[in-house]
Amino acid sequence: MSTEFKLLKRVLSRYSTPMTLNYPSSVVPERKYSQIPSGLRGVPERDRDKCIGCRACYFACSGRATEVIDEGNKRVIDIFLFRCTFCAHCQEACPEEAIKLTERFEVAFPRDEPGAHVSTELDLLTCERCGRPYATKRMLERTYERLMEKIDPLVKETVSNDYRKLIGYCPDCRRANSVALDTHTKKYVWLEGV
Amino acid sequence: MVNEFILLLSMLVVVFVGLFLGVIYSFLLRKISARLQWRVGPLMSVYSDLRPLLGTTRVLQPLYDVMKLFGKETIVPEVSRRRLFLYSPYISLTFAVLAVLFIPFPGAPLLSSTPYSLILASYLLIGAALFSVLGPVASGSPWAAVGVRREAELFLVSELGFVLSIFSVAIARGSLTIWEIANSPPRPILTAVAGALMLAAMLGKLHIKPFDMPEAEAEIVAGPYTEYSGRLLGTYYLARIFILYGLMALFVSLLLPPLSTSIIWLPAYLVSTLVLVFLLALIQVLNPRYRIGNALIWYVKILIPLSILNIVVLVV
Amino acid sequence: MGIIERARVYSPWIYHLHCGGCNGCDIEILAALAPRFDVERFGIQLVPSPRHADILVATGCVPKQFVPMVKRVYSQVPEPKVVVAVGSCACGGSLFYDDSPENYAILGSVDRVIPVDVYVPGCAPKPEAIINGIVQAVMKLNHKKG
Amino acid sequence: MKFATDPKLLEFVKEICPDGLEYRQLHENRVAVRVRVEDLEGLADLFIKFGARLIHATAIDLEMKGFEILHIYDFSKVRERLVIILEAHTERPEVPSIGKVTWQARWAEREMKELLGIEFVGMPDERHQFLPYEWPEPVEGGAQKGSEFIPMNMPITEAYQTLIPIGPYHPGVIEGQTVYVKVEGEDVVAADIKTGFHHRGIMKLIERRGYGRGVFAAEKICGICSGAHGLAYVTCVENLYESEVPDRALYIRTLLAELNRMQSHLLWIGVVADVIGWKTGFMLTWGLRERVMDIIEAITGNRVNYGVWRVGGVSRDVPQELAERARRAVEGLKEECSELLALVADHPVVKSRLIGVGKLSYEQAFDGGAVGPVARGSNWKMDVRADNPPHAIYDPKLISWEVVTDNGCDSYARTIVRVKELLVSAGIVSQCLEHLSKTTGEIRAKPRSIPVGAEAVGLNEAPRGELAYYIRASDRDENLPQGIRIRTPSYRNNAVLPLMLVGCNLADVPVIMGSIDQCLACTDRVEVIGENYRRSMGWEELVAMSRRASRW
Repeated sequence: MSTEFKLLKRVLSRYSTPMTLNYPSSVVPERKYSQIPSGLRGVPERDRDKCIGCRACYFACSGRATEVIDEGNKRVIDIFLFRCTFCAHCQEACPEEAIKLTERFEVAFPRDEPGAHVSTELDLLTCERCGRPYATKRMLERTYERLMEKIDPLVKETVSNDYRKLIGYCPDCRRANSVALDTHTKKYVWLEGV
Repeated sequence: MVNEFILLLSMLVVVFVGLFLGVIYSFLLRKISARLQWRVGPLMSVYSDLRPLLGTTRVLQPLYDVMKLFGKETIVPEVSRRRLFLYSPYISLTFAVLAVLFIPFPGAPLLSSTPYSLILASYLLIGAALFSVLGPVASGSPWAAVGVRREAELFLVSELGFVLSIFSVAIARGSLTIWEIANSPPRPILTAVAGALMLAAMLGKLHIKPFDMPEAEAEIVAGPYTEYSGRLLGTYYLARIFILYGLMALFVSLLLPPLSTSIIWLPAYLVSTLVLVFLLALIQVLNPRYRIGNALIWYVKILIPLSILNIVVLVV
Repeated sequence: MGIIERARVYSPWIYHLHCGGCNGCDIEILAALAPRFDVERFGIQLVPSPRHADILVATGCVPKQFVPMVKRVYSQVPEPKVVVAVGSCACGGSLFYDDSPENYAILGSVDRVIPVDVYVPGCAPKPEAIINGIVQAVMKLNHKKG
Repeated sequence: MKFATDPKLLEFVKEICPDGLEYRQLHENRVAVRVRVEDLEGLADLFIKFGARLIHATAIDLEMKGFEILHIYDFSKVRERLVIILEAHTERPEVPSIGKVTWQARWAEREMKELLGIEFVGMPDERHQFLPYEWPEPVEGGAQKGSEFIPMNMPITEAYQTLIPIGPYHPGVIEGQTVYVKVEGEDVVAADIKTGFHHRGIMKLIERRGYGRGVFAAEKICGICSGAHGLAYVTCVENLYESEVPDRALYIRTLLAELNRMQSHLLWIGVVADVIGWKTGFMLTWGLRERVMDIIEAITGNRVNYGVWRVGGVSRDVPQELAERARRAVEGLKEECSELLALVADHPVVKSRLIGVGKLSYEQAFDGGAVGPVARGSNWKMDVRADNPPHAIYDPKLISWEVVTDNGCDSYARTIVRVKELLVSAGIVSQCLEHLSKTTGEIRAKPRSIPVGAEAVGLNEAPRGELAYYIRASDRDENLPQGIRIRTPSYRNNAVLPLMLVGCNLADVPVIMGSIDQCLACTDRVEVIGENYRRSMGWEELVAMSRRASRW
C-alpha cells in the first residue's frame, strides 16, 4: 500500500494543477496553442510573382501532391492539400525561393467547401515556328540572367547573340533550325544563316 | 387523505432531486478523477468566448449524455431476443426509481417507515443491477457474453458484502425499517466497521476502477452494453445514475443515523455524500483494474475478517 | 435549437476508426485526449463500441483487406453520424495515391469507401488541427437529421 | 569519421566457411559470400550452431536472370561487428527451405513465397503472410472471405474449447491485426496471428523514388518510429559508396534517433497502463511525452515525420541557443520521468498484472529471433547501437551510454528495460545537445555516385528492436535501386508472440500484445505483384507500370 500513498502524495502535490490548454477559446491567448516554433512545417504558400513555372517543385514532390496543368497558353501549378504531407521538399528544390511553408497548421476543410488547393497561373509562350506552348516568359528571362552572371566574359558576347537567335523557338524547332542530318555522312551538320 | 397527497408530492420531488443529485455525483466522480490525472475534465464554467457555442456550464454533463442518447437512432440486432433486449432497460430503470422511494431523504421520510423497508430497498437495488445484466445476455454478442459472465461473478461477491453489512447494522439496531435505523442513536464503532464493508461492496456494484472488469474497454469492447445504442443505452445510464444516488442515500441513512431524518441536517447530508464521492474518485484514480480472479480473491480476503469483526461489535 | 440538438452538441462521442495507416495520426488523436489538449472539457469521449459513437474519426489509406470491415463498422454507427478524415492518407491517400493502374493493395483515401464530412490534411496533423476538425464536425451533426 | 573496414575479417570468415567460395568485402565490416543454392541449408545450420543470428532471409528478383536468395547473418554475439550475406543465384524458383533449421526464417520464407513466387521445398508453414488467406482466388471488391474461416493448425477438438478472433477492430489494439486465440475457459491453449491489414507495398514505392527522395517514403512506414526508419535508410544508402558524413550531422542524427526512442517508450508505457485499465498512468506518462514532442517539434518542425534525414547528412541545422534551451528542458524532464516511472513500475497492482505474464525464456528468444527490448527483457545483451552502429555517434568514447538488460523474462522485465532505456536515451540526448550548443559545422556532404552493382545492409536500433535495410544497386539505371528489402523489428517480435500467448489468461492477451510494443504498420510493407496474380511481374513490366504511374 505504501507506493499507493506515495503516488497519491505525488499526484496531489505535482499533478493536481492541470497542464491543459484552453485550445479552441482564446480567453488566455498564450495558453491557446501548445507551441508554434519558427520552423513549423505548415501549409505551403507560393509567391505569385517570384514563381517562374520551372516545375522543380513538381519533380521534387515525392507525394505527387503538386500537379502542373498546361492547357492553351496557361500553365497552372497546383498543390492539392489533401495529398500534401508538408515535407518541405519543394521549398528546398525551388531555385527562386518562391514557395515557402507557412506556420498555418489549423486546416480543416468541410466537404463542400473548396480551398484545398494552392495554385498559381502563369502565361506560356508559344513557339513561333510550330505554335506549341513550351516555357513561361519569366523562366526565359531568369535563365538568361543566370546565364549572363555565370558565363566567363570572353565567350559572353557570342553566346548572348546565339541565345537571342534561338529565343523564340521551342526545343524541337530550335534543333530543326540549327542542325540538319546529312544523309550521306549520317552526321549532324550545323546550318548556317538561320 | 391529505398526508397521502403530501406523500405523493414528496415522492415526486425526491425522484427529481435524486436524479439531480445522481447527476452531480457522477459529474464529480469524473471531475475529481480528471483533476487527479493532471487534466481538467468537464468544465465547471465554459470559456467566455465559446459560451454561445458550447453552453455556459458542463456540470450536468451526464444528463446531456443521456439526452443525446435519447435523440439517437436505436439499433436492435436481429440476433438478439427482441422482447427481453428491448424491455430490460426500462424494467431496470423502474426498479432503481422504486428503490429510491424507500430510502429517506432529509425532510422527506417517503416510504421508509413501512416495515421491512430495508429488505425492500436492497432487493430493488439488486433487481435493478440484475436487469442491467439480463438485457445484454439477450443481445447475442460474444463480448456481451464475456462481460455478463464477469458481471455475474463480481455480482456474487459484492452483493455478499453488501448484504452482510446491511444486516449487521439491522441486527445491531434490532429493526428492519430504515426510518427506525435512521432515528436511532449513533454508534461510532458500528459505523466504522459496517461502513468499510459497505464501501467495499459499493466499489463492486458501481464498477469503480479496481472492479470495472465487466466494462474493460481494452479487453471486451464495451462489455454488456456493446450492442446497446440510442434510447435503450440512455435508460441504462439513467438507471445507473439512480443506483448511484440510491447507494449513497442508503449508506448515509444506515450508517450516519441522524443525518437523513430532518431538513436541518441537509447540509451535513450533502457534505458527507461529497466526502464519499471524493473517496470513490480517489480509489478510482489510484488503482488499475484487477483480473476477475484476483478481484474475487481480494473480496473474500476482506469479507471474512470484516464480518467476524462485525459479529464481535454486535456482541459488545 | 431544441434540447436534443443542444445535447448533441454538448456530448459528441468519437470512435477511432483505424483504416490501415501508419498510426502516426492515431497517436495524435490519442494525444488530443491526453492532459495537454484534454477534449473531455467539452464532453468529448472516446467510446469503445461503434454503437455508442456520434463522430467517426477515420485515419489511414484503406488497404483492400480493410474495406469490408470499414463498411461494416460504418453501418453499425446509429444515425446522426459524421465522419472526420484525419491525415493526408485518409483525405487523399498521400504517397500511396496511384492515379494509373489501381494499386493492388491500397484504395487510397477514406472517401472512396465511406462518405466523409470534414477533411483534416497534414502528415500527422497537430492535435489542435484535429480538435478544430472535430468541432466543425460537431456543428454538422445537427444538419443530419436522426 | 572514416568507416573502417577490418582487414582481418576476411581470414575469419574463410576459417568458418568451407573453402571454394567466392568472398567480397563490402563497406563497414560486411562480407558477401557467393554460394550455391544447395548448400544454403548446410551453411545455415553451421552458422546457427556457431552462434550467429539470422537477420533476414530475402530475395531479389533479377527477372530474366532468375532470383538471388540472400541470407543475412549477424555474428556480433561471437565476434564483434561482423555481418555475413550469403548470396545464391538460381534460375528456377525452387529453393530448399531453412525454416526447419531456424525458427527465425519462417515468416521471411512465407513472405518470399507469396510475394515473389519462390517455392520453398520443405517449408514448415505454407499459409499466406500478408495477403488474404484465399489468395489468389480473386478477392471480389476486397471482401475478404478469409477472415471468417482460417485454415489454421488449431482444430477445435474438445467441446469446451472456443476460438476467439481478437479481430482487426479491437479497442485494445490500435492497429489492424487478427490474433486467433483458442481458449479453454479463460486460459489460452493455442494462438496464431494474421497480419497484412496494413500491407501498402511501400518497398516498391521507395524503389521507384530513387535514392535521394526514398527517405520521404521510408519515414512514412511507421508513425511512431519514423526517425529510426529515416536513419536506417540513410545509413544503408551511405554504405553503398564511400560516404563522408560531417560530424555535426552525426550528432543531430543521434539526437533525433534518441528523442524518437524517448517519445516512443513514454507512449508505450502509457498504452500498457491503459490496457491494464489504469487511466491515470496513461494520462501522466502522455503528459510528460508532450514535453518531448515540443523539443522534437522545435528542432524539426513536425511532431511525427521529422523530414530531416538526407543522404550524406541532415537538411536542417540546430541553432546553438535552441540546443541550449532544449538541453535544460531535457534535464528537467529526466528526473521527473525517473521519479514518476519509479512509482508506476512498482505499483502493486501493476506488478500483479505484469509479473509472470507473457513468459519468453532466453532460449525461446534466441531461437525465435526476438529483437530489441523483448530480447533484452529475456536477459540477452543485444543492441544494434553497440553491435553494428548506424551512421550516428554511438561509440562509448564520445557519448557515454550502456545497454540495459533484465533477467525477468516476462512482461514486467520488458517494462523495466524500457523504463531504464528511456533514462539512458535522455542522457544521450543531453550530451548531444551539449555538444551541439558549443560547436558549429556544416551539416551535409555532397553525395557521390553509386557504383554499379553495389549492395549494402543498413542496421539501426529502432525503439522496438533491430531494423534492417538491404539495398542492391541496379547495374543499369544509375539512380534507381534494383531492389530494397526492409525487415522491421515488429516483424520478429510478432513471430515470437504466439510463444508468449500460450498458457496465459484471456484478460492478459491485450497486455502481452502490448508488452512487445508491436507496430503493425512496420510489419506489412512489402512487394508488388501483378494484376493477374498467378505469376510475379518481370522487371520490364514493373518498370513500365511504374513509368506509366510516375511520368518518367
